[in-house]
Order: sequence, then structure tokens, then C-alpha cells
Amino acid sequence: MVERYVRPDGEIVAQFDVRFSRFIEPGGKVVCTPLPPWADDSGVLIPIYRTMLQTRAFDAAALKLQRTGRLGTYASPLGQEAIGAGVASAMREEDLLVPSYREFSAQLWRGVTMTELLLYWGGDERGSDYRVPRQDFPACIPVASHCCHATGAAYAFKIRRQPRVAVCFLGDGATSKGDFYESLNAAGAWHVPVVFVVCNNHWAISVPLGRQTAARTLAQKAIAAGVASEQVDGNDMIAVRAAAEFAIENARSGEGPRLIEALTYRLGDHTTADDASRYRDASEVNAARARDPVSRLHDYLTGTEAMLSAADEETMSAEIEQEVNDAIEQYLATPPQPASAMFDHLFSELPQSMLDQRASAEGEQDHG
Amino acid sequence: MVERYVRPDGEIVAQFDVRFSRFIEPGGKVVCTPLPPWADDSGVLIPIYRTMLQTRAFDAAALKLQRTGRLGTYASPLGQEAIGAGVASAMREEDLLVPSYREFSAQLWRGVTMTELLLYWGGDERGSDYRVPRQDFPACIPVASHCCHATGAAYAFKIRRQPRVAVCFLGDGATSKGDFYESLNAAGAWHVPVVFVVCNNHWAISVPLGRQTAARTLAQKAIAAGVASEQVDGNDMIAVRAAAEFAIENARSGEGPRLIEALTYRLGDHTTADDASRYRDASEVNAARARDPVSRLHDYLTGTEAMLSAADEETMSAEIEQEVNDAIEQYLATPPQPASAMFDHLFSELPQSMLDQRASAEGEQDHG
Amino acid sequence: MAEITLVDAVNQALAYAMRENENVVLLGEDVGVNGGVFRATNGLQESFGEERVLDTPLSETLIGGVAIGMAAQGLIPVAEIQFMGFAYPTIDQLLNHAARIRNRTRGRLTCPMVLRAPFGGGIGAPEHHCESTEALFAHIPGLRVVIPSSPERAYGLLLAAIRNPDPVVFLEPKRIYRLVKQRVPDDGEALPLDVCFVLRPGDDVSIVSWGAMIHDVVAAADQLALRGISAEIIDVATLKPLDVKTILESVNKTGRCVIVHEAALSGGWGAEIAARVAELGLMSLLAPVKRVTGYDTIMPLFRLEHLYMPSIDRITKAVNAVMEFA
Amino acid sequence: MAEITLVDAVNQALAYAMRENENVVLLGEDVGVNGGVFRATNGLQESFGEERVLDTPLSETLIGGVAIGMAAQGLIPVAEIQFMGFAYPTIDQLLNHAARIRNRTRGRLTCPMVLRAPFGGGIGAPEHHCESTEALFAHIPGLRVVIPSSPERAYGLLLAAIRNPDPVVFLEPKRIYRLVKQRVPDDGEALPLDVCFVLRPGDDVSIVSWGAMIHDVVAAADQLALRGISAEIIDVATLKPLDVKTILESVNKTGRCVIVHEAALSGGWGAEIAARVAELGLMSLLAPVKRVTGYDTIMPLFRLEHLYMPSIDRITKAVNAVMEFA
Ligand SMILES: Cc1ncc(C[n+]2csc(CCOP(=O)(O)OP(=O)(O)O)c2C)c(N)n1
Ligand SMILES: Cc1ncc(C[n+]2csc(CCOP(=O)(O)OP(=O)(O)O)c2C)c(N)n1
Ligand SMILES: [Mg+2]
Ligand SMILES: [Mg+2]
Repeated sequence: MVERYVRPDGEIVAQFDVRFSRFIEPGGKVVCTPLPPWADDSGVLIPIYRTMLQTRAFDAAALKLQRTGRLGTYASPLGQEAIGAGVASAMREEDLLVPSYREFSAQLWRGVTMTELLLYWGGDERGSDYRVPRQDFPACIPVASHCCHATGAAYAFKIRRQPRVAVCFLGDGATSKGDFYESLNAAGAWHVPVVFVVCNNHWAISVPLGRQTAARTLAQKAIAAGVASEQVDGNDMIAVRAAAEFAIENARSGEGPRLIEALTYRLGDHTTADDASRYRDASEVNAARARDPVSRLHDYLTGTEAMLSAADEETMSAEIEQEVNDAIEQYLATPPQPASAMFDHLFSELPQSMLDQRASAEGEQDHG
Repeated sequence: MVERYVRPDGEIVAQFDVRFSRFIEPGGKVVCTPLPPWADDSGVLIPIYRTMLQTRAFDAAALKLQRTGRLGTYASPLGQEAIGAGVASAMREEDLLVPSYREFSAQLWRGVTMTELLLYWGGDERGSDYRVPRQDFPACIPVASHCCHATGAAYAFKIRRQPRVAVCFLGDGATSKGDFYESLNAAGAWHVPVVFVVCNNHWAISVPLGRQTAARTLAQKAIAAGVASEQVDGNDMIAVRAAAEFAIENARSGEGPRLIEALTYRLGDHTTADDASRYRDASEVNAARARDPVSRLHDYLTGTEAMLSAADEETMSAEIEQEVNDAIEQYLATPPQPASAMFDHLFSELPQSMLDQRASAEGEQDHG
Repeated sequence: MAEITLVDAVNQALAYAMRENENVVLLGEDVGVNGGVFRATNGLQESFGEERVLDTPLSETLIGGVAIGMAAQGLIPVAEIQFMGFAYPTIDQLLNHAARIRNRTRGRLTCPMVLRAPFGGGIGAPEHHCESTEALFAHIPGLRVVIPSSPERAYGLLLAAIRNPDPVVFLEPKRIYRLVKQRVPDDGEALPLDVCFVLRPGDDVSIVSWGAMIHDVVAAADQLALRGISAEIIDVATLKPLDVKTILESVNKTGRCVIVHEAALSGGWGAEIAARVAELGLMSLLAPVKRVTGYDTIMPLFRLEHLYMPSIDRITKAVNAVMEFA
Repeated sequence: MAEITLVDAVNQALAYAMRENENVVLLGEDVGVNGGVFRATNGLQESFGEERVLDTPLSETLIGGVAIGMAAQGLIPVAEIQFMGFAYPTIDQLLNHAARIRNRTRGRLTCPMVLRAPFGGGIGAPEHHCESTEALFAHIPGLRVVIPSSPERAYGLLLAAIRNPDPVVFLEPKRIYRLVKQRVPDDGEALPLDVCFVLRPGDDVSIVSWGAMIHDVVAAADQLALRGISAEIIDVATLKPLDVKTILESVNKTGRCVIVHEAALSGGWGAEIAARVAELGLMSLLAPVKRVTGYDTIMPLFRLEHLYMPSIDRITKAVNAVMEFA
């Protein structure tokens, strides 16, 4: 056998870096400067913090409702509140949110009500008929399939010369899906104003990231599409918002799409139908708790800059508790829709040939 | 408005290079050394060159058959012959070819006969019943859908501890499809012995590469999957074979999957149903002719090393002409299958409930 | 006015719709400068620009999916899938999103999109290019499925599909893309969706069909007429929602029903029609409802295609069988 | 021998098949250490190792597609799709490849794979988790579609599906995953594919159904029996290829046929059954063939699900209607 031949290296024709950023570490300490200009502006930060607290309070209430049989299968956002709130706060009202099923903090920021969220997870379509924001997409259940919608909507913004941006949230598992890739690739080819936010919570139900892909980062998925990307600490709201602001305003000014990988951790079970103790160690979860986004922002806000007093926080918590209770009450008091509701929005106008089906459904309900 | 804030760059957490290699430039001159050990071995090179000539002769004959109504829609490999022949020559017999519809040179190398190819493109299933290689996949028409098959077969090799490699060919357009990406990603996650060869001929029917993706190279598509990749001059058979050998033997020895982007150009129409003059300039095609893979290898073989004499080449061409003529004759002499053929291989055994359908089809043919 | 082919009529309808409503955009593979592989979008990019006639990457899931995003924003995307054999990845988007976004948001978001694809065999194309799988789409609640059988019908139905505020799958019988020519005034007149057309009145048997097969049905009916059998021909046109009323009226009159389609027998849309007739028209039936269809086999490569597709002979035989039934 | 649930029976059959044949491998999302979201593969990775029980990336097209590559190499992949609402991306692979690779290579390559997925409503799950779209799969030539209605049936039919040398779609009615328990000997005895089972003999009406609805049909039949109506219940079990013979024999005897399924009416598999009865059993019919099904609407979110799915009341009403028909 001949001596092992070593091929010449070949010429480098393209090079890519993936960068990671974090401003605030656990405990609230600043580890990177300069901070964004709004990082000492309580008028910016407190409302975001409030949304994170709202999300957490809502989550606790929803889990309780589910456990007592008054809500369907439900997906907790525990530990991921900074991403939705941070990103949504960098969006304009007229931008478009295309969320997956765990983005309560983004939805609450944008005006979706807790009652609407409860109705949706309680098995009622009216929960997706948001009073505001009227154009946002409802939560997407088939993972990654909504990425196409974000790219399509962004295409509409582009050709109508609207200075708007579509923001699409998805999970780490979702990045394995072909529709995610196709949407990202088309967004790159068409240069449309869309931002993909990958909430990398390291688990897709029981499948850890290392079994999902050999890619070392999820930010590098964008390289395949020729789309710019970066990685941030998703539990550092400041880093999330800074990256989102950059991506969204870039997209708005015609610089094309961008992908943000936000590193976080799913502190709870996948959904109320899941038992995460079957497949992951308590020690991992405990370690992740130390990186909790809510307490990190809390520590930052109450730290050197003292943007939040204990009294303010107490008032805020009380308000939120009231809000949650009101929402639950309103939710539980909402009577179900009649059987005919199945037919009301099937088409803009129900075809003649289906009138008998509607009549039969109505009849059954009356006599059932 | 505040002064424009410039975010800190962030820490680099991953870096990637895409490399390009070429050994022989148009005219046959060596532009990179060391050459692979077999680059002066006529015993290796001449059979490959022969397959490229075969492919070209077959192609000319097939186009003529199609124009005279004796073949169906047909996809010419003109200008891409080096890739299939180069890659296939680096495979072992027991490796597995998972081709797209334009990989005649790879198929001929592996023993698929011209008669079989004609039968297939002439609308007869028997054309995919290769006498050899029995396990190779037939040409895949739905673009990129066969990438999954390659990854699946490679998984079988891996868990059976077989030192075999699956080699999957696809086009530049095919890299936009989700199933390509899903297959590549799973191949990376499972670390299976599969090599993806992207024949980048710069056009997907009328869509030029720049409208297909914003990615500067197609090799970088593999970064998304954490899979190694490289780019080669696909019209330089030496570069193709060197890259293929490396990728295939790497995969065989358990080093996982790899993607090769081979740069080439589709010199002909997309298929016989296409008219490329509608969407691309003759000047582009003419420029590409200067990079023709067959004449490049010819020039190399007849250059300084003088591995091929004019007399040898003439004999070879005469043999190939004979081969093609024999194949056409055999093809045209093949009677169609009976109507019952539709039912013969639908299932391992035709269900009782379908016997009447078969009888009806047979009956119609008899009396039709 | 010149006579035009079915594919020209599609082109004419697209152009009309784009002139009429600036929200209409076309997208698909090779729909731009190439004008589509069948030339259905020929010249439209030149007339309406690259933004409104968009060449997509080679990604069918994407095509189905971005159309939904566009439609939710008030555009009216008309997406082309090159061949029906490549349309299956869109089922996920059509079923899980397009067909239900209005319902799941109680009308807040809507999906006025059209998905066009050529279908059917008989043109000597490669495998996966010749199937008729309209039933897969027609089963999906919330989708309309429309199939024209002539240039006139193509023009009027496609305009209706584009103007319809809900998602429509519009399948074009490519075997007859250039088979017949008709005068089709470019007057923007749409045809009604949701109705079947009585193409030719008759007394003895109702032949129910759609798309390219209509032409074979007409040929069969001509032969039958010579033998004194008067066939009423119904062009279903809109498969879903199905206009059962027109079909039942016909069967009530003739007492016999033969359904003809290229698609495989089992679970083909003919099953639905036969089931409706069997439920609602049973008492008027003088003979069993017969279906003349493709077999429950893979559509063979083109050398045997003609033996798979319902022939005029198979149609007349089926009619004879129901006529002779006693 | 303990009594086991339907999902346990699936697990038992998988374990048996894996012991019996080392070529059997399982793949899907969360099928490994988690044992599947419904626990159908519980404990199997522990028993058979990570290579034979493979957690895939979250990619359904891939799951359908890699199974084909594995099967062509002689493995017997049993792929799980987590919910039927996520199975649509596999249609492309099933239709264009799995179902036809044997045919297009004249038997050179084959595809002995099974695609399992839970289906149907009634468990309070989120949207896209509750549909019954079996007809989409059953229309595809070259595919078998099998649906069990009990633990016993699940065990025997799944073993048969795995041993079958061609692709099988095996749909599991998740509403009854844990509803009833039966003794199911782990003896490796398969049930025949391609036949319908007469679950309960009767004289007055044939009720044809499958999956979870069988339980409502039985309840309805019990009520009807109290009123002196004797219903024959047919569990279709293998939807495709359809054992028309058993159904026709029953209808020939009873003269009446009611078909019950959760799926939407139009183009549901009940249409195929009704069409067959209308063609081949017309003369024995004393009343129209009735279908009791989901509506042609989007399956509502779970608050209204019970009004969408055929109720015992709707079934008995339909039977009454055919009994009273004159
Ligand atoms: C297409 C599709 N396949 C399967 C599922 C079932 N499923 C729901 S969530 C989930 C895991 C998603 O993981 P990831 O994308 O990381 O998001 P996360 O739940 O962690 O936020 C799976 C498999 C689904 N919803 N959609
Ligand atoms: C899934 C799918 N969509 C569409 C087509 C129709 N079609 C055939 S070849 C082709 C272009 C393929 O381009 P590329 O992958 O670059 O391969 P090439 O033909 O250039 O070799 C298209 C769109 C197809 N065969 N499969
Ligand atoms: Mg996750
Ligand atoms: Mg190409």
C-alpha cells in the first residue's frame, strides 16, 4: 500500500464566525460594556420586567387550572420569560408576531390577554381571536410550520414597502425541520424583513440538543441560508433585547433577515402531559435554576442602579395577582360556543351544500 | 435621538471555513500539487475517462431517440460527466448509489446498462431492475426526497457494522428542499456513513443559483448540520475523485458524513421538455464550454504524461459507438409489458380483493 | 377573437386577475422568466414585475406555507406547483393551516390563496408526473377543490377561485392543456364555484366526470348515442364542496349513474359521489352506480399508461352494463 | 395473565417482533428513554439498545424517508409519528417512494416498513392532535392501512403489519389507548391483514366501523337491542386493501348498512365502503346506506369536540332511520 496521501488544503472561499453575547450574568452583575443606552432606563426596563412577572404568575395559575381539570394540555414557559418579553419589547406595534406555543411573554407584551390565552388552552377557538394585536398569528402547534408564514408575511411587507418586520419564535427541536430551513433559505434569497428567534432550551420533549443535531450552535443553521445570525444568553433580557433591537431595525431598514439563537433552559416539564423526570436529571434542572432570567433581571434592577424598589415590586405583584384572578374568573365564566360555531368560520360563507350538516349539529346539541 | 449605539462584538464561539480545490485547469495543466497517487496511473484514469465518453455518447443517442419520438422526456448530463464518474470510481462495489435523475456516468460506472437506462427513460419500469448493482436506488425524480433514503441506508450499514457507504447525488436546486436538510442533519446527529454530492450546475431549470439561496457556497449548507464539507471543481475529475475518495473512506472508517459541492455547469437544456434559451444567455453557455470536463481530462491524459494515445482513443470511441448502437437496438426490440405488469409488483402478493381489477386490465388489453 | 387553449385560458385569467387586483401575486418554481414549465404564466413577469411574479427556491412546503403568510397579510397568492406529484409536501400546510386559519382565529385571519397544479397522465412524462390525487385534497375540510375541463371553464373557474376569499386548490388537466381551443372572451366573467355543470342533457344514464376525462366521456357518449343510448354528462368542476343536488337531479331523471375519473378507484372522489347517490338517490336507481377509474395500482410509467387510464371502451362498457342491468 | 390496555398491547407486539427478528428497529421522536409520548415504546430502548430504538431529530419527512432507506437494506423499521396531525409530511415519502419502490424496481427493492401514529379525538388535546385523516393514506395505491379497535386486535394486527413485506400505515385510536383491558397472550400470533372482522352477528342492520368508534357502535347496538333491533357489527380493521366480501355478505343478510367514522364525511373512507355496497350490493339494500361521521368542518378545539364526533345518539338515530325507511 502506498504511503497515506495528504491532499492539499484547498483555498478558503468563505469564512464564518458565530458570536455569543451576554451583558448581565447571574446575580445581576454587568459583564460586558458598553451596555445598550436603555439599560439604565427604568421606563424601558420595568414594563418588560413586569411582563416577565405576569408570565410567571400566569403560568403558575394555568398549571393549577390544568391540574384541577379546568384547562387542557398546557406548555409552561417557565425559565424562558426573558426571550419573549425582550424581543417583543423591541418590536413595534405594527410588526408581526408569529409565535410558537410557548411564547406567552411575547404575546402578553403585545396585548394578548390572559383570558384569551386561557380560552385557547382551554379548548376554545375564541382564544385566538385577539382583540389586539389583530394581525399576529395564533400560537403554532405543528413545530416550525409557521416559519413559512413569517417569511410570507415579510414578503408582503417588502413588496408593499411597509416598514414592518415579522418575528418568528421557534424551539431548538424545531430547527431540525425542513420547513424551518426552507423558510430561512427563502428569507435570505428574497431578502425580506423577518427575524427568527430560536429559543434553545436544550430539550425537545425528551430529546436533548446533542441528539437533535451535530451542529455546535443553532446560530450556525443560518449560514446554510446565507443569513446573518448570532447567539445570545437568552436568560439575560438585556442581551436578548439588544440583539432583537439590532435584528429588527436592521430588517426594517432593508438589511434582510437575521436569526438569533437565545440560550435558555426549560425549567418545567415539556407540557402538563409530560414527566421530565423520566429523561433528565434533577441536578441539571437545579443548575439551570441558578441562571433564572427573572431573578437575574430582578437583581440587576435592584442592584447598583436601584431602578426598582421593594415597595414598587410588591405593588406590581399585587396588581398582577389581581389581573390573573380576573382572567381566570372571566375564563371560567365564558360559556362554550354553540355547535354551529364549527360552521361559522369555516368559509367566508357556508356553502349551501353544508347547511344540512350545520342543522344536524345544531339539532343534536338541542336534543343531546 | 441618541447617538447610534454600537453593540460589543461578542465572543466567537464557533468558526467555519469553506475550502475549494482544483488540480487540473482547462487545457489539462496541473495547478495544485501534490496530485493524488493515482493521478499518473492510467489503469485508474482511463476507465474513468471511458465512462465519461460513454456517458456523452449515450447522451447524444438518447437525445436523438427523444427527438424522433422513441424516448420520453429526458434529462441530459452534458457537461457534468466528471462528477458521477469520478465519485463512482471512488466507491466500492458494495457501497450504495442513491442517484438523482442526471447521474448516468455514476450509474454506468457501477454497471447499470445503457439498455436499462433507455428503458427507464422510455417509460418502462424494467429499466430500474438493474442486473447489477442490485441494491442501488433507481434515479430519483422528486428532487431531494432520496436524501432521506441515503441516510436511512447508511444507518443500516452502521448498526450492522458493515463497512459500506451510501453516496447520494443531488442538484443545486435540491439543496433548497427541507428533506435535503433534514437528511443531512440526521446524518450528522447519527454519525452515519453517507456522502452527499451536490452537483452545482448553477441552474435549477430556469432558476439561477443566486435566486435559489443567499448562501455563497453550497458546501456551507453542511455547517447547519454540523457536517464537514468542501467545494471542488466538478469539471476536474481528479479533484472530484480525490474529494470523493477522502469522503468515502472517511465515512467508511467511522468518521461520519460529508458533503461535497462540485461546481459544474449544465451545458444542455434542463430536459428535452425545456428551452434554456428562454432564460439564459448563449454567452454564459459558451464560456462554460471552455471548462468542459471531458476535454479537460482528455488534455491531461494526452499531455505531459501521455497516458492516452490517439489510436487508443479511437478504438475506445469505436467500441463505445458499438455499445450504444447495441443498447438502442436492444431497447427498441423490447416489447412492452402486459397490462398485468401493473399488478405484479404492487405487493409481494396481490390481495384477493384486487384480482378482479387485474382481470379487468388484462381483459381490456386482450380486446382493446 | 382568437381561439385559445386551456393553458392560454389559465394565463388569460391570471393576467386579468393581476390587472384587476394589485394584491394578486404569483409564485412558484420557474413561473418568472420561463413562464412556468407549461407556460401558464408566460409573459406575466414581464407585464407585472418580479415582485408580483416570484420565482421561489425549489421548496414545495415553502410554497404552500409562504402563500399563507402572504394571504394573512391581504395578498392573494396564486401558487403554482410544477406537477401534482410534488404537491404532497403542501398538504401539511394546506390541512394544518390554510384550511383552518379562518376557523381557528374566528375570522380574524383569512387565507385567500389559490394553489394551482397540473395533474393527470397521458403526456409521456416521467414517473411522479402523471398521477391524479385530487381526493387527497378534496377530503380536507375548509379547502375548495376545482378542476376545469375546457378553456372556457378554466378561465371562469380560475377567476372565481382567485376572487374567492378562502383557499382553493385548482387542478389543471395537463393532458388537455393544448387539446382543444375555444373562444374565451377576456371579460373577467367568473363561473360559479360550488356547482356542477350539465354539459349535455340526456335521458338514460348520468355520466359524472371531471377534467381531461370529460373529453373521453363525450367521445363515449357520442358512440353511445349512435346506439340509441342518451347520456347526460355532468362536469363536476368543483369537487368540493360538492354540488350533490345537480347530480341527484340527473340521476333521479336517468336512474343510472356512471362515474369516471383517472385517479385510483379506492378512496377516489368517485367514491364520495357514489356514496351520496347511494344515500340520497337510492330509490331512483335502476342499476348499481358504476365507477370507471384508474386501478388501485401505481400509475405505470408511460408505456403502459393507456392501459391504466379509463378508456372510451371501458366507459361505454360500463354504461352498457348499467343499461343492461336487470 | 394480566389484562392489558391497547397501548400496552402495542408495546407487547413491538417487543415480540424485536425479539423475533433482529432486523426490526424502532424510530421516532421521543421513542427512546421517554418510551414515546403515549408510552407505546416504554422500556424498549432499555431492552434492545439505542441502535434499535432510535430517537430521531424532530423531522417527520425524515422519519418517513429514512425508514425507506433502512427497509431497502432489509431492516424492518417501525416508525412512530407522535400525532397524526404531524404525519402529513410523510405522505410525500409514502406515496412517491414507500408505496412504489417495489413496483418501480420490479421487486428488486422492497419496503417492509410500518408507520405508526395515534389518531382521533376525545382526549382534550390541543389543536392538530385530534383529527382522523386515515382516508388520505388509504387512497394511496401500494399502502396498507390498518386500525385496531382493542388490545387483542392491536397485538395481532401490529405483528402482522411488521411481518408484512410491504409498507403498512398502522393507526392507533388513542381515545381507547387505555379504555379497555383484555387478556392478550404474548404468543406471537398475528391476525390476518386484508380481512374485516364480524364483531357481533345480527340480522337487521350492518354497522361498519373501525378504531375507537367501534366502542360507541357497540354501545349503540346494545341500546338498539333493547328495542329489538339486531345489529351486526363489522370492525373493518384493515381499511386498505378493503375486504369488501365480508361487508357485502353482511349487507346481503341485513339489507341495511350504516357506516360510522370520526373522520370528516366527504371523502372519508366510509365513502369507499358505501360506494362498494352501492355497486355490488344494491339489490339487497332495503334502505339507503347511511354514514354517521364527523362534519366537513375543522375538528373543533376540545370544548366542542364531543359535538363533532359521532355520538351514540347519532348512531342509533341513523339506524332508526334506515330501519324505518320505506
Ligand atoms: C411537526 C411536529 N412534530 C411533533 C410535534 C410534537 N411536539 C410538540 S413540542 C415537541 C418538541 C419541540 O421542541 P422544541 O422545538 O425544542 O420546542 P420546546 O417545546 O422545547 O419549546 C414535539 C416533538 C409537533 N408539535 N409538531
Ligand atoms: C420536489 C420536486 N419539485 C419539482 C420538480 C420539478 N423539477 C425537476 S428538475 C427541477 C430542477 C432541479 O434543479 P437541480 O436540483 O439544480 O438539478 P439539475 O436539474 O440542475 O440537475 C425541478 C424544479 C421535481 N422533480 N421535484
Ligand atoms: Mg426545546
Ligand atoms: Mg442544477
